Amino acid sequence: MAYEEPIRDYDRIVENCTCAFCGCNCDDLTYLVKNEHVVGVRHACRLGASKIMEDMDQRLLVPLIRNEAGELVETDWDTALDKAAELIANSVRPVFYGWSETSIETMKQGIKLGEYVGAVLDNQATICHGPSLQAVQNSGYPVNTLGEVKNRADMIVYTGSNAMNSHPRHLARYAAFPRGYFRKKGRFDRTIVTMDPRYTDTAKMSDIWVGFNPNGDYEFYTALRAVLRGKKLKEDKVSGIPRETIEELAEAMKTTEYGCLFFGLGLTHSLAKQRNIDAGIRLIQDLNKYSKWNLIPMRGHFNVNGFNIFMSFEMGFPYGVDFSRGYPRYMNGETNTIDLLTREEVDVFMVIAADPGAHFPGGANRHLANIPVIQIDIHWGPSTELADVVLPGSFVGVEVAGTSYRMDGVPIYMKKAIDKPETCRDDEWIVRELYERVQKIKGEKIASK
Amino acid sequence: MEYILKNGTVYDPTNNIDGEKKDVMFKDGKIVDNVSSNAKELDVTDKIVMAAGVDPHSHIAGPKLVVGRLYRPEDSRKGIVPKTDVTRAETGFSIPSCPATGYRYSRMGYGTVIEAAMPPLEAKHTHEEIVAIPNIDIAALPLFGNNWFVLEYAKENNIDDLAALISKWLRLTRGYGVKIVNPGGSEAWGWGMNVHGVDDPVPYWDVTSREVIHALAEANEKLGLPHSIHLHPNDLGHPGNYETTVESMDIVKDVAKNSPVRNQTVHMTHIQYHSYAGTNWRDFESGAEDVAKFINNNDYVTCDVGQITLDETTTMTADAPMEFDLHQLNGLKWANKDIELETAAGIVPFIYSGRNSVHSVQWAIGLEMFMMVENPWQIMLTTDSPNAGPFIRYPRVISWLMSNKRRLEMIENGEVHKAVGRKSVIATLDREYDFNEIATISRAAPAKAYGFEDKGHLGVGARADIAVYDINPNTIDPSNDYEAIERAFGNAALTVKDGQILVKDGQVVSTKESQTIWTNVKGLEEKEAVLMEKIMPVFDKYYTVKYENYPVFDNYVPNPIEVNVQAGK
Amino acid sequence: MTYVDKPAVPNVVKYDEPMAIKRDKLKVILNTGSDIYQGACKKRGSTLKDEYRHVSGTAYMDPRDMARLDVKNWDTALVKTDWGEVVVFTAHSRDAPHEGQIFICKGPWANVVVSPDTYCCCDPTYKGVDATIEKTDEEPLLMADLMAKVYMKYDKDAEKSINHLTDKRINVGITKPEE
Amino acid sequence: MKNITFNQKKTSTIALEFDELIPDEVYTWEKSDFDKYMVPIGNSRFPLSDYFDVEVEGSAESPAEVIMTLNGDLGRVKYIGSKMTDGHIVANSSVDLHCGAEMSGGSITINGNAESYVGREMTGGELEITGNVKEFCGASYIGDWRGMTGGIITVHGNAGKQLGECLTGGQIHVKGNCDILAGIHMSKGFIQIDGNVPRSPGGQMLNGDILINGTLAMFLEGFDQEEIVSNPTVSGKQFNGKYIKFTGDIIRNGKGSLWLNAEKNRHLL
Repeated sequence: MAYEEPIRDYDRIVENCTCAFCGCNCDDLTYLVKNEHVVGVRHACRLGASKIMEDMDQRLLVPLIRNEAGELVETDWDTALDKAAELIANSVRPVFYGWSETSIETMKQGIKLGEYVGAVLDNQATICHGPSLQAVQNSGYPVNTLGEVKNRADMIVYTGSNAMNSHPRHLARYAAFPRGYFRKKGRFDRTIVTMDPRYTDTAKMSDIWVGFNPNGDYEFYTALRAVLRGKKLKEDKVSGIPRETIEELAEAMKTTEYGCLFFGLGLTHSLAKQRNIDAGIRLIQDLNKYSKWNLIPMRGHFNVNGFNIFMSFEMGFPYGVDFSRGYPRYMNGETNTIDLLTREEVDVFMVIAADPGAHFPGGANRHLANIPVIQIDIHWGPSTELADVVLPGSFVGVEVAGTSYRMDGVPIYMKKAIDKPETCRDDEWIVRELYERVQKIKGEKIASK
Repeated sequence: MEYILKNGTVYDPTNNIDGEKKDVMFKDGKIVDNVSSNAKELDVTDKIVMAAGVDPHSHIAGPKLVVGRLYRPEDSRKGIVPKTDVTRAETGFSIPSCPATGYRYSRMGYGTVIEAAMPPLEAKHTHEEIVAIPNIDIAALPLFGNNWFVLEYAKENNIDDLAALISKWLRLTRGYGVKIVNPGGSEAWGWGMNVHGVDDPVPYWDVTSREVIHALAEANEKLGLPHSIHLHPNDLGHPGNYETTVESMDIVKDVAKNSPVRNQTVHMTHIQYHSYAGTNWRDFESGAEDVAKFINNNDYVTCDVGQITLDETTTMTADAPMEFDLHQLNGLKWANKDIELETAAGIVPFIYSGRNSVHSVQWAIGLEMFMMVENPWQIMLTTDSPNAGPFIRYPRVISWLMSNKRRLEMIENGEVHKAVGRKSVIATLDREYDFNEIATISRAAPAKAYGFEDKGHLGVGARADIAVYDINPNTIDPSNDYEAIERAFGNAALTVKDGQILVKDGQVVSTKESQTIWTNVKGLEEKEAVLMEKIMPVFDKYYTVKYENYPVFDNYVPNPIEVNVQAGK
Repeated sequence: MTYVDKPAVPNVVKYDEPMAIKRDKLKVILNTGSDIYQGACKKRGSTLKDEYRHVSGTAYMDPRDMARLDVKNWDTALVKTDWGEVVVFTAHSRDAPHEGQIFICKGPWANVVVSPDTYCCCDPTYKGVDATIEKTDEEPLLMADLMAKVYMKYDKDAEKSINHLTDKRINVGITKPEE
Repeated sequence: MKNITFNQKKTSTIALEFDELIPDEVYTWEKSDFDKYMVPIGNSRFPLSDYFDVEVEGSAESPAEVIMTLNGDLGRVKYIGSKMTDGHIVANSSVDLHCGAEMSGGSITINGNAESYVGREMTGGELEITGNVKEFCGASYIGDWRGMTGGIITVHGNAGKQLGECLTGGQIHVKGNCDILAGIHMSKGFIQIDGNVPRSPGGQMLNGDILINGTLAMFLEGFDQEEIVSNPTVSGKQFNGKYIKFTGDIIRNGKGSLWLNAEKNRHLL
């Protein structure tokens, strides 16, 4: 890797900014700003830095509408908003998907619009930690804030999560390396365990790697819990892990002073889905009889937890909330984006601060080719290739301020560091405009009846 | 806009009005003593008029509420009401969604609610929810009892720094008063432990609950905050804990009150959970008598009850080790939330059933407290919502308090377990509350305890927070018509908040934005600055957020009611 | 160091697997997920560029599997599942050994071949999908071309029935395959 | 008796919700009532008559006297017979989600396959599916630890994942094969599976019985082999042949029983 000169050419610095990438929400970033552009970022990881110093080549700057020929053409805000509002107002089964990369303030407008038109509001949890939330609903939610881990934990388990790649500063800032109040020697005071079928980058820097078979998570956790209860395992190997290893691991987890389990998409995406996490949660509950254990889901986007929290306090359900009958409904497999798309029920799809084109399976995206898609985002991405109306938003945490919730539920007010491009608008403003325009169209409809 | 409520029967204990036929007038959101002829007249003949209710202890907003809602969709599904032209959709029974919380309090004629536990680190979250709740004024009490800085200063008995810390943190979190939950116990839970009794030292910190309570009470009085310390003592829900409770109250007896707006120096919360005798769940029985005796003899104590309502509910408290014990007991899904340097919380669904002897005795203990504490100004109506039951059950509790007949009926019909007869004396207590006493325990006394001078009464200058209930006090016999009492108190004929009519005949007819009440202590700015210099190195090292991102900014409190206090005056 | 041409991968000169039998096609388990190159490129917004094709449209393989298939770093291969087929690069996995498993970072390429079946748990099956991989001469498409070819949203002449995805409809209630 | 026959006129891609069209509601309805009725589709309501031609014959004094017959493609008709307390429904097609959910009495016959959540939280009555069912048959509402508490579900075909999740009573009989995680978290009741099961039946079960007549490929460590019983009686039903009895799931101190056909499961002995 080539050596890079430190950046010295900047006008001003902005301190204590919050990273708008993953669920770590590191709030100690320093932006180096030149000509109202972030030209350098201090303290951030590679992911955070690259997102904040975005690729301006692909920045969406003006509203676009798809023309007859199938090409996106520039238009003005009024036309684009009216077009989008009309699509929403006339829809029967609209889905508003996304929200995890925007602020709580935008969601407040979104829920107004969703409740008003009877839409389904869903966020990225539906394709990442949705099963975790279902498991939480089945088994409980023993969590802590990351500072507890930093100050107390002497054993840290990553399961189904490659933190070194997807949450690079997680180990450095919160879990493995920092020196905590009761862990003055930092990494040397802690045991790091990684459970993953692959020998990932996180596994490589752990003390123990447990490489169970793909799709063998549920059996493995069951065996671990059985051993905790004093059972002698029948099989020599469970899910590819030798009996003795499981016994040793159970003993180590029992005798630790404070443990924390971090779990990721490896568990939610494999065969037994929410039951893997269900078993993990129960494992933590069992362990608390002997020692102190907690867990935290490794949330991917900086505000994916925020949407779940926001929907829960507004409507009692965390995601996949269906307002179609005038009251909220939450039913897995019925009111979730992927199911609605694969069942081809959706008739208007609005995506805000998300990228289904990049993240939804083809079987779900295929329906997006049949229906109008409204996109509110900052970059031209795979979803733009499927979008009919494109509304350029702005970058929360850099160009606009807003509230977000960290993976452990700590709220952070992300401040504004630079001005947004002149032609862009705040997400909050766009959704409020849509709400007002939809109200007007619907009001006219009622009046004409 | 001017209004006149004509011919109601007014109960206003603060102003010694006990069931007088009287007009109540208000203008521009305040009670006035006369209005012009343009005033809009509302006829409330043969109806009860009270100040809007003040709930002294309820859990309605904050991180643990949201965990409850998030992980109990089966509870959210229970209270579903579709949206109307005025209201948004409601969900939830024991842990209603934010809009539902506001509407439901309004329907009961309540105007002010205290959110009883706010972890400072997540105070922004609590305030976001407060903004999402319509119709009621809300004050939130930040948690101090297990804060590392507090533990340290309490150990050193450093009251000056402690006072400056409280002053600073109330401003940082936009909090109202000092809440203490299981002092030392939640910190011990950081290692999976607990403390028992007031003299059990906290692991590592080597400070006792006694020292923490005393130091915080002293600091609280040094500042002269409008509310006293709000204490959830150690050993909640343990058989035999009444001794700890009495000791806890005794700790502050030498602390001199330093506030003209309230009478107490300690508020004991959900006292029902702390009035247990016996040594285990088998020989568990009521210890209400000793606790009530202490309260009757010491006017520096007030309490609220936390009455069991025998429902399926969700228990949630910052007393996290207790919640884990509860989970071990009932095996239902356990949620926990430890907050760095500050506190912890636990959540477990719980089914209180009249068929269970323990739950029934708990039910009796709460009622015993209501009966045995003689001065209604010292005891307040709560269910520690949602712990002992959701707040929508207040009308039912009122009906129990007003009807000895109903209580005996429940015991005789087997609606509660027969153990109630053996393990409590509730069947022998025939006291029945009158409407004036109900008005005291549900509005006047809580308002006084919190130092709300413009709430909880109908005197001139007070906020026009008014509840009208469709009961004719001259003809009704609450002892027999307990169902009518429950119905009326659950469906206010009118609820007025700051002069705006929110509820008519039990229906929400309009909504308004909630307001956040917080205490701004002035006069300690320099001491705070010195203290912060001491705190900052620790803060930077052990918190995971930057201090710059820690406070609750003004945009989270769009409608503040700022109570200014001059420190030490 | 924000922009990269390609992710850094181990460069194994010789795949020493004496027992390996050359095969045209391997049966593998497909996992998808994210890695740091993909994350950085995607969130920076550089999705139209060649970089994205390399960081996201690459099957990371165990070197022994590469030996069997006779592919080297940045050769191309065709991955097929019940849900579709897509051309990707091959590269030596940093997480090897994981014989019999391939890893494709999430993105438009992986989407074509993962299973949208949620089993009523809202989450598609992104991991543990049965797949085959074979060597090919075709180049992986750039993102925009891939989206156009796969979904054909604005291709008026396209008949949807010859969608690049297989015609297998899922979640329609009547398609539970007989065991 | 009142025969109400729904003949489909056209299908909808967005599902129709039939939660209001249950015998309890419609036993007094005449044809005109059905023609007036607006059926919920997405966020709106549309005339039922656009989608179904309804014929009404006879009259009924109570829901019990109603027979509703549904003909056509019901693949996008949700909540058929949901919350019904009495009466009969016959669906001559495959049905969509939540068929018979929360029903407490009466009977539903589905001549076809059923989507997920069939018989969710049912407390009584009978449900018969001639085809296959998908996930969460006889399950609980998400988050609730109390699932189906009564009634009988019979599936002639195969069943999907998480059959009888959190079962707290009643019986489920699957005549075909069953996917993973059958009877997870169950605390009472009886699941009988005549076909094969790949893995993990009875995970975290507390009580109740699961009987598998086919082959179980792999089971969980939380189960202990108790004994081999000849001709056992399980949940009041007599079975012929030898069965291996396991108890579990130990990880929750469960006392449930898992009965496996000894002939077909020698590999687990």
